[in-house]
Amino acid sequence: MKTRQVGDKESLFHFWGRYLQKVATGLVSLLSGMGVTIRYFVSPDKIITQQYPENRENLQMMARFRGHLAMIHDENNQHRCTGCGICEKACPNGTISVLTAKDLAGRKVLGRYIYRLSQCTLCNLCIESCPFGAISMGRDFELATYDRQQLTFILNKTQGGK
Amino acid sequence: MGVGGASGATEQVAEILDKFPGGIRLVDSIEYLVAWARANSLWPLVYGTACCAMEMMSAGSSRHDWARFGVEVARATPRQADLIVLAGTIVEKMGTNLVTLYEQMPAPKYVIAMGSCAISGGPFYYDTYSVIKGGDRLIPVDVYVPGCPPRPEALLYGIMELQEKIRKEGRRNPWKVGKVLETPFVDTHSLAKQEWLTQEEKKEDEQRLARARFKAENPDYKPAKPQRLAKEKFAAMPRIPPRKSGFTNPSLLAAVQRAFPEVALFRQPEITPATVADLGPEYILDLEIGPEQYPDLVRFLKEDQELGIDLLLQVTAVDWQDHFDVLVQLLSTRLGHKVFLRCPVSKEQPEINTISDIFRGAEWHEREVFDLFGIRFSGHPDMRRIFLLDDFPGYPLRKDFADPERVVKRPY
Amino acid sequence: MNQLPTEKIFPVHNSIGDLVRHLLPGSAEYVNGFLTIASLLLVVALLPVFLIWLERKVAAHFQARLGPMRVGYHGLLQSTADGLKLIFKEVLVPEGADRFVFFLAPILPASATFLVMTILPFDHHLQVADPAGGVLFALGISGLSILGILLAGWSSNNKYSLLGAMRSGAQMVSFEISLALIMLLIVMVTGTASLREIVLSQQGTILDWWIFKLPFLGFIAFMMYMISSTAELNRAPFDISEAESELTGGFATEYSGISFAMFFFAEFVNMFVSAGLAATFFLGGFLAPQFGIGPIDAAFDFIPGFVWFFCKTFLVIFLYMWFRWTFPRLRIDQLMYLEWKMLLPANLVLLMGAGFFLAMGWTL
Amino acid sequence: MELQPVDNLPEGFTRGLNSDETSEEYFLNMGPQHPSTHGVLRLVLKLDGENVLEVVPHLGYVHRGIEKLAESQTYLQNIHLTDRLDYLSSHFNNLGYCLAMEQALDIGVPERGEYIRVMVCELQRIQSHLLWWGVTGMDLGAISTFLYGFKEREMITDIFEEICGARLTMNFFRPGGSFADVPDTFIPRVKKVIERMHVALDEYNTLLTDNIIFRERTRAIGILSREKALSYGCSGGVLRASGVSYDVRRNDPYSIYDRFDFGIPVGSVGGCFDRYRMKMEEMPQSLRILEQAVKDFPEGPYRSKEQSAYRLPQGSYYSQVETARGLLGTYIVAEGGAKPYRVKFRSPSFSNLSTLCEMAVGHKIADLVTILATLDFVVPDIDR
Repeated sequence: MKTRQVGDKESLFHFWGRYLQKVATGLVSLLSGMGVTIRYFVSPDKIITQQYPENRENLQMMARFRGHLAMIHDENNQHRCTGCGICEKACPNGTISVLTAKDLAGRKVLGRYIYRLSQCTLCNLCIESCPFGAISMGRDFELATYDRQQLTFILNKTQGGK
Repeated sequence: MGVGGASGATEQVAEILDKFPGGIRLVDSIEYLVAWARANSLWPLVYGTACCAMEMMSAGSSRHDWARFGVEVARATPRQADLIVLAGTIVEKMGTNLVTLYEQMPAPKYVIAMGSCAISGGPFYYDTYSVIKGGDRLIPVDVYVPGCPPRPEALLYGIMELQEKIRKEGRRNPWKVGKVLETPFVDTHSLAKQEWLTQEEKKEDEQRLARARFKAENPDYKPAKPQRLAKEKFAAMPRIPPRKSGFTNPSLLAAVQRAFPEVALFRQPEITPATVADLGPEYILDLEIGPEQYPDLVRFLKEDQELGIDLLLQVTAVDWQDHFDVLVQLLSTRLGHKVFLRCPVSKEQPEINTISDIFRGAEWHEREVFDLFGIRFSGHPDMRRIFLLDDFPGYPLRKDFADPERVVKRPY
Repeated sequence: MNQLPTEKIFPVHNSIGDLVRHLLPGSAEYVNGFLTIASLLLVVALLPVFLIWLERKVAAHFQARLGPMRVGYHGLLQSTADGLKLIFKEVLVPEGADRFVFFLAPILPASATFLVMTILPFDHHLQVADPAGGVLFALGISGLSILGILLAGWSSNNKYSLLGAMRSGAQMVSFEISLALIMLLIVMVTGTASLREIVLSQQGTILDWWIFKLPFLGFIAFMMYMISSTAELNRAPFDISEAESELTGGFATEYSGISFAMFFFAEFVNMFVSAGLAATFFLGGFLAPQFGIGPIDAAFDFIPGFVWFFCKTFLVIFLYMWFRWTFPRLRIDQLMYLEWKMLLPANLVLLMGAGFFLAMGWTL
Repeated sequence: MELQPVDNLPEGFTRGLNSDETSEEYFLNMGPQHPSTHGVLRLVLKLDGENVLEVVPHLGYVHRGIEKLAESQTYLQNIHLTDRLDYLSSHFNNLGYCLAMEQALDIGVPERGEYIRVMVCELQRIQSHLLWWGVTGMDLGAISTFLYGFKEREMITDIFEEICGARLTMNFFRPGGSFADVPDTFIPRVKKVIERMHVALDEYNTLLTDNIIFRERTRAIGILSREKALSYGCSGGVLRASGVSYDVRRNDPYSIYDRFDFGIPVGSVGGCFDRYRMKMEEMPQSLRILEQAVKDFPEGPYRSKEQSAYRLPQGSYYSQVETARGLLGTYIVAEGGAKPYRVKFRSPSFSNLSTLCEMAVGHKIADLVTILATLDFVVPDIDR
């Protein structure tokens, strides 16, 4: 569309020609736009909504999804954490408190592993830094609560060592 | 039911109606209906400060579609919204606005704290001077959705939790404005450690007896050695320095020295094109100049056609404890080379003249340096703080900045 | 006993009419009047609830999602939940607002649309009133909703709502002109201003509908009617009065609870009314589409008239929704340019064309 | 027209109010919570009716002090902070920071690691452009474009969730590569995204780009001349729209971008439509890069030797990355300890937004919204 300099005399015929041409192209662009949306309207197979509460059974999180921190326990509730505290140092937000105790043999063992999900940013640095592979990312996401205190978990079920 | 403030009235209504034969059942059915209506038509306010807002938007998008829950008509005005999702970090300057927004919303209003920032300050828990550690220190929060950012499904689960809470409302527990958290902001991490240590001390003496007995029974007990995770070993790779375009450092230095003989190189005692050459192609020329010649050098770098430096990257500062360094970083879009320029400023009288008349973009950068370092730029058209409130005590990015009331030091 | 106009509406009314006439011989006139108004009020109450649900479902399917699903089957109870919640919301009046005008404003659009509903010809005899100047009545009353929006904007003491009201005032007044000219064209061609006669003038095959009758003027008139009525409704590409992204809430920024619900419902009833007028003028109101092929025509004739009226109206409503969920918004000066420099001259040319046909005496 | 200086002008305004019979000026606060300010940016406008006379942006409503926080965390812990800078291009921020660390510690990246970096970054660019396109359409009134944009964006978010477990704040790159290898479903998913994106881009162009209402709304609005763009330090789509062909991927190549051939769209007038066109033409170029990368995706290690503690030697290091919004510079001053002495992020949106006062004067409020949409800024990236 040639850009018109202000003031140059344009014959009425040119003006109407440009005017109708603009109306025509405008209408064609509007109709083709409507064509796109009607295609979505008439083809319900293009709907991509995953109905969350209804599809709860077969809703599978990805393998590496980072929902919250969890401590790996084998069948008789033993975990591999030795209370070394490397993950506590690696965490940028002070989310993890590794509280150690002495077991009968006088060895430093894990007493309580406090994990504050309210502060955790799920950055995965603790898991990468753990030399014993004791912690991993749990994959459930339904963790909403009514009060803040319920977001502080104690991850280890039993005290380490004997 | 009834407006939060007028809960007294609902009790009177309840007594009157209870005497009628069908009264209780009538009131209960109305309560159930209204609670059902409120639960199923939560209109969220268009409010989102940071990353969680993106997940809130994708919760509203086609794949997760919170319109299925009746949470669709996201209203921009607080008057027509009855749910505010705190999606993102709440900063002190935004706090007052958030409270006014909450007060502008009509009575039965609900708040979802989404993401670690809104629950407890999350990644900005330690060492930040401007973040409010948790939304419930400002407005009462109904549901906390943890995550950083939480998945859209997690937000939908939070909304369903909120709907459960609303359905239980009625005469017995009418909607009331919730409580705001008043407990002073304290470092929970070191608090938990002290608590545990005191608890350990108490158990220490009888623990020692048990340990002595155990050592007596099996003296040669060898604790099992924890086996370490076998981590994948990778070979160290030599780094291929990327190809640099534009003038090489020696030629740049020569060009600058011709016009400004007493220009110096930062932390390089003697400056000859030869020594600069062996600093390698990746080294970006880091000039140092006195405050009086500083604007002229910047003007020279910009006007000199042959050098072709035309883009101002940024103006920033570094606090070296005894003095400041104001840095200007320039770039040539035509040729691709970069030049850094720094000018020392004394701590007692932090004053330097502005270059916003040469590069218009420097205006905001200099306001930011003034805001965070306290270095004034004489001749600046609008010398005001850019990020913080005007009455903020002190300049945060200085090394000696301490504000115990706002900042919690990182314990480790 | 001559048939009371309202008694022709439904046979069932006749039995009610006989019962009433038997019990209170003198008062048949008023009871039947009350019955029609009550049934029309019922329609006006149910319509927005259904239309809001329809809009949200149609919008959802346009955007490849599902829309309300969990509140009743496929979200059918969603708009009742919205309405009930809005009723029980705390009503806030901003400080410094003019209380009386603040609460008067939502009433005007609702009552304006209800008044125009009374003259819509749903069926041969299903029409509350059929004034001779039906078209003029519709035009005049629709001016009332402009007043409502202006009052709302001015009285809520908020710069955003004032801006929204000024914009919508300019927009609706100027598009009123092109709406009037198109209606003038229809009145000129049909020779009568009563809606019922306009519909009856389109009897015969589908080609006798005004959209197809005039060689191609009818289709252009229909398109221009759609453009100007969309602007009249503050919808779709012309929703600059409550532009979500510029003026947050537009003229209704300060309204919460029941007063906002009235604006919200009036907007949807208004949409039904202007779609009904479009069906009456261009698509042959309650007349069944006749194609000239025996068995189909007979089958279509069997379906009662008001079903056809509702089908055509919902077709036009679907068009409105289609516009809304496809086009970006126009700016205020582009809107004025569209009306004064494009629609107005086109209307006048159209009128000249129709006049030319009439003057030449071609059979219309 | 003489101006009566009003004494209590809101801060930042220079010219006084002028209320005579021709014009009736007033101040309007487009507050921190507004649908079209993409987050919490507050604009105070001086209006005469609908025309904008002066715009004063107020920043800092999401200033979290990331640079102060970065000084008290170790280098590795800062990587996850960079995600929260410009959360729509978190891979770019991580990459910028890791490049600076690699320059300091002289860490190399294996072939496969470089390919993963390029592919993941280009996917992030498309993902960010899709959200930008949707929000631009919504700001201009076409609400369905927002939902269409997100439809394709979810496909890319799934890829990111599969490789690193997070949808938005990835924290995927480490100095020397990434913290985990991409699963073998990565390449098929990328292929699916490529062919779906070609179809989707045609739909988007018919829906918005060719739409005459959109063309009228963005034609000759917010013109930014070449000199002004350079003087304000703009970068990315805003700079290229004004005719300066500068793209870090080609003018100052990092990683292995010099192996791929892709075009850099350059505008002419520098108006809103040019900025829009820049981003719309960048997406097919990113798809071209992805196609070439998928063709010869190598096997082998995905990262180089992981050091136990990253202690950068004394000195200052600077790296540049072309994010979806422009040039992100990461400047680290190290004093040899485990924690950086000073970290400065040169954010593209900060300089791009500073041109708003120049461009918006004389337009209507609706045009201001269009300018804000095509400037494509992210507020936490401005406030840091």
